[in-house]
Amino acid sequence: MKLSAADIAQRVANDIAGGSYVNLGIGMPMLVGDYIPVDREFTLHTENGMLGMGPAVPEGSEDWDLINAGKQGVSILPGGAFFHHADSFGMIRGGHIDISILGAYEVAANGDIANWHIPGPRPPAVGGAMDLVAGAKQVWVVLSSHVSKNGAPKVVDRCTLPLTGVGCVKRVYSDLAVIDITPEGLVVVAMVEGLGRDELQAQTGAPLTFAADCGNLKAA
Amino acid sequence: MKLSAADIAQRVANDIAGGSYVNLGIGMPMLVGDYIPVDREFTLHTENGMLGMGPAVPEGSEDWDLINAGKQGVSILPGGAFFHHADSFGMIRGGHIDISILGAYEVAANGDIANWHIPGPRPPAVGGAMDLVAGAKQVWVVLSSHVSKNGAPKVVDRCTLPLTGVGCVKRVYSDLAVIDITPEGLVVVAMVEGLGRDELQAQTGAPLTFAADCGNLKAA
Amino acid sequence: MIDKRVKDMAALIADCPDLKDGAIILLGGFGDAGVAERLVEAICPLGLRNLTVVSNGAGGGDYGLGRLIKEGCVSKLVSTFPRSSDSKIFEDLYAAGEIELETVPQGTMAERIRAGGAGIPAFYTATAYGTLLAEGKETREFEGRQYVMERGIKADVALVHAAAGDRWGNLTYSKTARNFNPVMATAASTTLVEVRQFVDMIPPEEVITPGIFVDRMVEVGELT
Amino acid sequence: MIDKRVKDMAALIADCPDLKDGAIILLGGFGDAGVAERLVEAICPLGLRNLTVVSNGAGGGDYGLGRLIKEGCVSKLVSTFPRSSDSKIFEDLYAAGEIELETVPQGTMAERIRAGGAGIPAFYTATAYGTLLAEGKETREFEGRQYVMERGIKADVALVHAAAGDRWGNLTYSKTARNFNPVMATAASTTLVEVRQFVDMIPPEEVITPGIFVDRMVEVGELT
Repeated sequence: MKLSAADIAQRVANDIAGGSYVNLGIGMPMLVGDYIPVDREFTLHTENGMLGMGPAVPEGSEDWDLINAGKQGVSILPGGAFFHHADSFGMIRGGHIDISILGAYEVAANGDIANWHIPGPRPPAVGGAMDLVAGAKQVWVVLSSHVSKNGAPKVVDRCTLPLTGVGCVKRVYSDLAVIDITPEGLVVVAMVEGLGRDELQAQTGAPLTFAADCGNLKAA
Repeated sequence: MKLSAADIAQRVANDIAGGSYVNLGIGMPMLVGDYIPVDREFTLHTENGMLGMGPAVPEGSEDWDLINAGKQGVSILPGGAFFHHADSFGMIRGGHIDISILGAYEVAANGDIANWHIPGPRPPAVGGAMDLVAGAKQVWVVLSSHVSKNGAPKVVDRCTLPLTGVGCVKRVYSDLAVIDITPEGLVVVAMVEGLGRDELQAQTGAPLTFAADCGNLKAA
Repeated sequence: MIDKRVKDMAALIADCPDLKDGAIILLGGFGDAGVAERLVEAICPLGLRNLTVVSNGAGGGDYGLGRLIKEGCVSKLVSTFPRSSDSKIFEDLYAAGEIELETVPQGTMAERIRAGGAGIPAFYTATAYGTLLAEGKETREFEGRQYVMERGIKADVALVHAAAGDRWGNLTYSKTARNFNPVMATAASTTLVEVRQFVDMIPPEEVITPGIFVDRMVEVGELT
Repeated sequence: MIDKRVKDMAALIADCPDLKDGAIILLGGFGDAGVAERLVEAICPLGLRNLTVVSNGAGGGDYGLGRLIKEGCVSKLVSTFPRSSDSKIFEDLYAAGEIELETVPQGTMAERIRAGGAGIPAFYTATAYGTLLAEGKETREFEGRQYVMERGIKADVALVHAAAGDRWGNLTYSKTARNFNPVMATAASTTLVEVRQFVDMIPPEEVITPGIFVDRMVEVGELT
């Protein structure tokens, strides 16, 4: 039993307090925007210069002046605002974004994250990832799968890939669990129903402890 | 024979190239704005957040949202713009203001200027003077009188009062002369008709040389 | 629903732990333009102590900042031009050594606040190099020119005056009443705003201060 | 009379000594939004060499920046994300070691340009501390946190894309096509602008880039 990407996105969206300012990274984090609970209003920030980002628009009806950081055509909601790049990253660096939600190759028990670069022949490209992890009040990581394709843990003791930031991740959402990164190490706050604690530990590269009120995650 | 404040302001205004961006300090420099030649358009900047500053408005018809750095009610000309203080001083510090025109207590042959503070019991108040002298492309000083009330030169070898900036003044306009401050020292480029070179030197605290084409200044 | 509008001053300053003794307060405005004086008046009765106020001027008369100083709430003023025809209250306390003053060049003050809001702990500027106001500060040469290191300013509370605000907290300003306000709005834990008029929605291209920087705001009407 | 409008691209780039071999060029835009591609196309035939281009991306296809790179004009790219589905020209040159790349975090790049335009030679940021992109850079602790010193970027030429411009050079932008453009406009000796539409006058409260930052501009019409 594992969570789908949609399940994870829904859980993440549910954990965001109303009124929050949230930046969604390119890829799976974007999906969170589709699951905003109807009883809550929170504001999506896109680092290319907009607050109040609305849903992606259907193919063919894009306004290419109105895109998100992933260069998709999107919309703007009432109450939104446009601003330039220095102001946009002033918001990020200055700690005004409540939550930055990103994907990652690796997240470590000390809060380090590696999500920008796998050494190789292609030119290194970082975008806004390093600014977001260093600047947002909270950094949450979403992992579509708890382990890599070859079974290696993505939640590790120490990252082996080039870092995006040090000691900055507060929480990890995967298809198996929700894990807080605390000064005392990894604390599981929820895990999928039916999974054994030892099974989760076996797929995780650093020691886990379990919150007293550790909850169940159910696939939809 | 000495120039009036109006004469000085007119001469200064005449020396400003069309298209320039100019900041006028509080007090006598403001007068320059009244003598913009009709064949030229240049843009006045006021550091409290406006380009395209127009004339002061008559007493009683001020809009107190629309003031200059001296807190007088002014107007805005077509083509003007409003912006906040950090952007305004970014323009200054970043070298985008062509000419900053200020008054001074003392100007030295090395380009130092003292215009902000006379030690005493009142609290020191600097405003934007230090930013303007450090940031503008050119700093011009206007002196309503070449010497102080007790006859002491205001153009000196070294300033004795607390400095506003070091090595930044390019040109001095007084009621007696126009003097360039060059790496080789003070060069008189114009002086009032009928004044002897030795008389001007006697009222100046540092050695003068005279430009080959040193011109005449006539009181209106 | 996001709604940063509150009905009155009492609601604006209620439950605001950043309004505390020893707080650093940013107060917008330049001359009489864009000063959140009605907010300052609302704060005076709290009787706070040891406030540091960052403001272009020292206030005038015994209204607004003048009153806050007079009532002994302020132990330090960070200011570019702390005197005016009407700043006797501050000047007397200063002369008596009863209030601390940090005089800062105007552009350096604006940039220090902007830096505080943008997560920049320090930067270099040529302003004030070689002057009294750079004494004791680190200097450094870049490309043959000397610069002074200045620190960002982060505050507990910003008091902002705006022309219009919508429920999301987006703001616009009026003419040169903009001045320090948008910069200060970015640099405080809590940003409180007096707006002349609540509006339904500020068009997104015209927003000067995005709502992300605003905590609460109260409508004060057009000034007379 | 101040009038920064010129009639065509030839007039825009004529008599521009900053367009020279070895120049540092700022190119606005993010993705396909707000890229002054028509200006880049006009510059390609000049056959400049050893340009350093500062741009969020590396261009796509063989139009605009892609073409400038393909024609051998660019020796160094300063970029946050120098690859896309369509950036083969740059990537091949990079793999062959024929073009230098400085990868910069996006916010650090924006702030470095803003600093260059605002007379700030250097500042500190927590971004990239402890990563590859901070290697060799000075670090420093402020209040218990580690920061990296970054330098301002000043350029010879900025190439800006705007929505509307008036004769004084005031500009507005369209939605997220604003991006780097207003920041870059401040940081070059010469700022050249392609605007979609000349207008009589932009209202002073709505100006995003004041004309002080603009040297010349050409009308390119609405994009299709």
